[in-house]
Amino acid sequence: MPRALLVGLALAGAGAVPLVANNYVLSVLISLAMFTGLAYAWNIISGYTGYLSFGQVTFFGVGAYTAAVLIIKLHVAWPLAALAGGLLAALLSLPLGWIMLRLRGPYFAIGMLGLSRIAERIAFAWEPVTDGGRGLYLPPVLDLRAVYWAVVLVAAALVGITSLLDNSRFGLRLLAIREDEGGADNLGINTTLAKLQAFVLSAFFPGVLGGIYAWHVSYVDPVTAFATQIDLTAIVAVLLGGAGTVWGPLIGGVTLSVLAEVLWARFPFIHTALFGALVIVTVLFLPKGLADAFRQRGWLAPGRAFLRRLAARPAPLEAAPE
Amino acid sequence: MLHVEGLEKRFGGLRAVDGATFRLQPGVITALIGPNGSGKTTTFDLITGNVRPNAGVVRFEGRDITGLSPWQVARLGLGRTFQLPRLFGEMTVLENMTAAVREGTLREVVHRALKLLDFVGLTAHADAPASSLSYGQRKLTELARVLMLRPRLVLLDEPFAGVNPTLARAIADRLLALQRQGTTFLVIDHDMPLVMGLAETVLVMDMGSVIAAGAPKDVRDDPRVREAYFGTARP
Amino acid sequence: MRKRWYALVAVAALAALAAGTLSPASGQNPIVVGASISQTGRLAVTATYVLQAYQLWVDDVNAKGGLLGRPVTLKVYDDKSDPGTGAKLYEKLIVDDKVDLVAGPYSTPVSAAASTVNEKYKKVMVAPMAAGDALWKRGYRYLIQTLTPSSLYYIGVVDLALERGLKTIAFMSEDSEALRVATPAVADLAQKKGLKVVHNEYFPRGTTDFSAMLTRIKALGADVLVCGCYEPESVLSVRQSKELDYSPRLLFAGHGAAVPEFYKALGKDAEFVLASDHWDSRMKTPGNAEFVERFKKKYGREPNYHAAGTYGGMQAFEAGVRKAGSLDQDKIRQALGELDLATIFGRYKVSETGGQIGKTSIIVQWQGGKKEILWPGGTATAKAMLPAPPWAERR
Amino acid sequence: MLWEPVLWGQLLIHGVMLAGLYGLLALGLNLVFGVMRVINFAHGELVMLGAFLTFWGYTALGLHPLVALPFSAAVLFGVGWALQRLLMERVLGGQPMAALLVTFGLSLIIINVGLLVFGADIRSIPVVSGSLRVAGFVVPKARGLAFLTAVALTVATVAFLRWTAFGRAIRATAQHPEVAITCGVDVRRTRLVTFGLGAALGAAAGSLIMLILPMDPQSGSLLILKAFAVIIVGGLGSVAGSLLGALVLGIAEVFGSFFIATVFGEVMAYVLLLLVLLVRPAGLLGIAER
Repeated sequence: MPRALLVGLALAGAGAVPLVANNYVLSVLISLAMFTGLAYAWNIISGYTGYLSFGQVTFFGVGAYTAAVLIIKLHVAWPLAALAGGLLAALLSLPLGWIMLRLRGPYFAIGMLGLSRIAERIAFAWEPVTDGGRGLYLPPVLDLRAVYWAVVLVAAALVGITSLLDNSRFGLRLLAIREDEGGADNLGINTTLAKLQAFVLSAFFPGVLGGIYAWHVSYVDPVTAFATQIDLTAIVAVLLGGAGTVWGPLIGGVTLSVLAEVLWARFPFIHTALFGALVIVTVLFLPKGLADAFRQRGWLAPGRAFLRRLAARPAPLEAAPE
Repeated sequence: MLHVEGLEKRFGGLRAVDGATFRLQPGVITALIGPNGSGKTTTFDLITGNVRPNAGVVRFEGRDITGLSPWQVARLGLGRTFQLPRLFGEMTVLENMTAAVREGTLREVVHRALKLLDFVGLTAHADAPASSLSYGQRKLTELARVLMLRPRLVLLDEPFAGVNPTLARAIADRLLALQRQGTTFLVIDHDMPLVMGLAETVLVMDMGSVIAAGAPKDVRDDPRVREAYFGTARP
Repeated sequence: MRKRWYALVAVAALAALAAGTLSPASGQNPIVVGASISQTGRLAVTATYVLQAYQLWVDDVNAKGGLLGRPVTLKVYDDKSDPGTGAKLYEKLIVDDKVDLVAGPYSTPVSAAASTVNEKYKKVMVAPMAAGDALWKRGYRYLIQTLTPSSLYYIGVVDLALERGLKTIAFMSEDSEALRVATPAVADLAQKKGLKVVHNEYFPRGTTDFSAMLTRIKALGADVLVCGCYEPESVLSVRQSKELDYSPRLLFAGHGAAVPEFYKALGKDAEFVLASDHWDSRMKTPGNAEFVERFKKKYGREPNYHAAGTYGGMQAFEAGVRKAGSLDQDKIRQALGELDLATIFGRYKVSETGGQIGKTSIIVQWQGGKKEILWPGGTATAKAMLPAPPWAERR
Repeated sequence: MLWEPVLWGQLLIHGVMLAGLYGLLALGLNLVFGVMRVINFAHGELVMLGAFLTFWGYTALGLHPLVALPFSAAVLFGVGWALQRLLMERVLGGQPMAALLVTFGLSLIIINVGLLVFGADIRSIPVVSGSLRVAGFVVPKARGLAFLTAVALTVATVAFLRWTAFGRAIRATAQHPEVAITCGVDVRRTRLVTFGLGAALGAAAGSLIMLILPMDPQSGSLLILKAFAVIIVGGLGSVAGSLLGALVLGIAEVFGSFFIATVFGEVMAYVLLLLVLLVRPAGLLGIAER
């Protein structure tokens, strides 16, 4: 009960922000929520399933372009257009995932990076639809509140889905694949299917967020829609916070933006290097992320509690198995 | 139960498995023995779909399962363990047990997992990460985990290797208990006395094919087996 | 300890309150001009010219006694060459910093994103470096263009080619907003006047190897090569043409060929190459020579068109504010719409939408290490040296 | 007009000349992978560093790039050695992804350092220009020079691996690390030298590339993908495969740019990379291993 109350309060609080905040604060929060959402989406395929992707931005870009084209050419309402962006990204992720997920480890990571670069080039070359390097212009956004609510809704949905995932047999299957794909296969887990499901989830949400992004900045071009920087931020947020955990992406995302505001804003010229250093330091000294460190200090409850809760109920034990 | 015929696998020029043929009877523990490199583990891999054969047929309960994926084979009721236990290290023992189970409500699954953990004496470790277990405990966990799938046939790759004698005895007792309930086992191992005491039938592999099959005593006295093991046929 | 901490906060809060309420009353409160400039990222190098021109303009205005009797100051943030960041910063400039006037960023994409924010708050933005006609087809009102409209970038080339009886023309252009407008405009005009377009291809920004494309254009035997490109590609297109022994009779290498770095990079190979330019220090526009002098003195380098265009844009902005006589944005917008002005950059005159219609490009050629103006005819400083000799016949 | 044999021959020459550079570019990456089973994501940045050192030698000290090249290769050898000693040794043998991520972080740092030290401008070393006519074909002098030097360095490296004791130690470590240890190979030292050598070869490749194509501090990421494509097309760990992969990539890029569009010439590397990964993951000449 208090748990539901807490969630309700958090949502109400987040939803009420636009009533007091000005547009600058809102636009900062929009990008925070956007990157947190992207981090959560990345966490499903890379954190839980262990398939490190350097190219999920492909789906962000697809979503951005889909939404932009729908809004400009068919005058679709933007929330619907963003949703359609997510759906197309998810649809596209089926064949792409089926192919790419045959690759493992670094091959998958690099294959995805290559895929995102190809996607960028297609956006350049497919001029009748994308207007090439000229980019697409959308009508201006006069009210940031709706954008804010949309992004926060998506981010909250991702937290919710991750929480469900963390406490589900599906989540366990993904973790099993991460830990030992061959072993999981031999236990009857259809790894191809499970990976593909995770991949589609990790494509749908970036697609939606890409659509909202297009509307928010009211301009889409190949370089910004498929920027590696977008993936980079999500990756660093997840690694820092803790991959394969419910709260890791949020902790990482918030930490990262706090760092960005208080520290890096003063050193804009070494921004990228600080990012790189953060990756190395995290891998070397904090391989399980901040979430794990928080857990060890008792600030955060351990994840995947559902089995433990069930196991804790007294049950009559019989001597022999069924 | 299981019917293997003319199974063949080449790696480059090497014939790892070369026309292996055998049958398993239901409800029986069969041992698969043979010198190192005779193709025992590869035979397991061919049966469970981890490796595709170049020729030959595998039938499980009358059904042709040649070329199926490992997960399809597993879902038909044919489970296996590995020489080096392959647990999901970052997951707890209980999570390892439940991850692959599809039937039943979660509560039933957890209940069954706890019973099986009790059966192998690991109840106290249910919430421990698998990576924290000792080698023997991992072997037991892997055995319990494959039993969660309610397999009718289990292929065990060296379940006693690297396990202390007391624990080995305990594992053997569990296997016998399960056999009494109708589970069929095919066991690779080198611990001769233990295997001979456990198995009703013994298959001997050498150079990729099955060279002898029968009751333990008969097989032990077979000159071909002696030659395979010791290089010469002793009188 | 704890109490003292509270006291400190209270004092600070009071001070802030006092500063907030008192300072507007004091007449010397400056007019703040806000802008974001790409100080880092891929656009940073060129963007420094824009920033320096802004600073020079502020100095000059203050030396003249300020604007509307108040001194002018500049508030600048770094948009990291990223449109999203740019939009955020304009939001901050207008909402948080409450700047009085808004000046544009460098580059079209950032201007596009920023203009959306300004439109929302009805803040006039003079965007000196925004090109691309699409920006003024969105029904916006508060965005003012001062740069040459991209459809008029290269059209002079067609006349120059026809004068020498050349027959075929090939295009290779960077895939960008401005050049996607500029290139078809020339291609259409060329076709209409009887030049045959044999190749027309766009390449993404960052492309460095044009050898396959140039081999193709060479095989197609184009007399005229128009490279719609900026600094690195302008040099590369010429260098690689030479490497492949492709000698177009007229080689035009875009705006990028008009900068001094172009000649420095290519040396003698730059001879005979044509370029388009928004501006030239020898142009006889009012105050141009003085501007060049002051810029050189302050920054120790020659101003380029980015600097001159920015400065000229701010001259127009300044004239608009003076004409309006207040900081009321709608009055300023109206004044800017009515002005027809000669700035150091050239003529300033905008259409209904705020898009530039007064400014044209000039076409120059490198002759003996110097740029000579060829087109339009009235401002020419030398005769065109065309057709260019083949590479093999040059020393 | 576009289907004449002379033209095709011309394009083939362009492709082969690019291939020579790509082969050298990939050699260092492949060597490191062979010995350490780590894909060095920062290889492209090491290439860029080497190129800019040569550029610096050319502009600040007036050295001919071919004279500056050995120095920048030597410096990069030291850089590679140090990175292996200070960073890579900590992650080798652990989680395979940890090594990839560490090199990824490293690449970001080097890019940033490059931007700070060298600026964001695109630079090139145009010491040679113009072209030669060989049997009716045009051979750009700079490309020819870069190609010949790259081939010479590649041949020298292959000879080093084949015929010197240390080269044999490297190959032994690549093939069977355990066996190499029992045969008295100092595996740790071999790895240090290999990482250094990989970086030095990258520096040489970068310097030569800068003779014909300009670079900026962010060019490394494009180069690494080309190098990946080369070694994956040819087969990881196979030197002969690398050369074949380079040939395939060079020719595919030139023909793709010519007949389709330059936009796609540039992505040919990724297209080939994906195709080969999917159809024949071991590469054209590689040993099956994933």
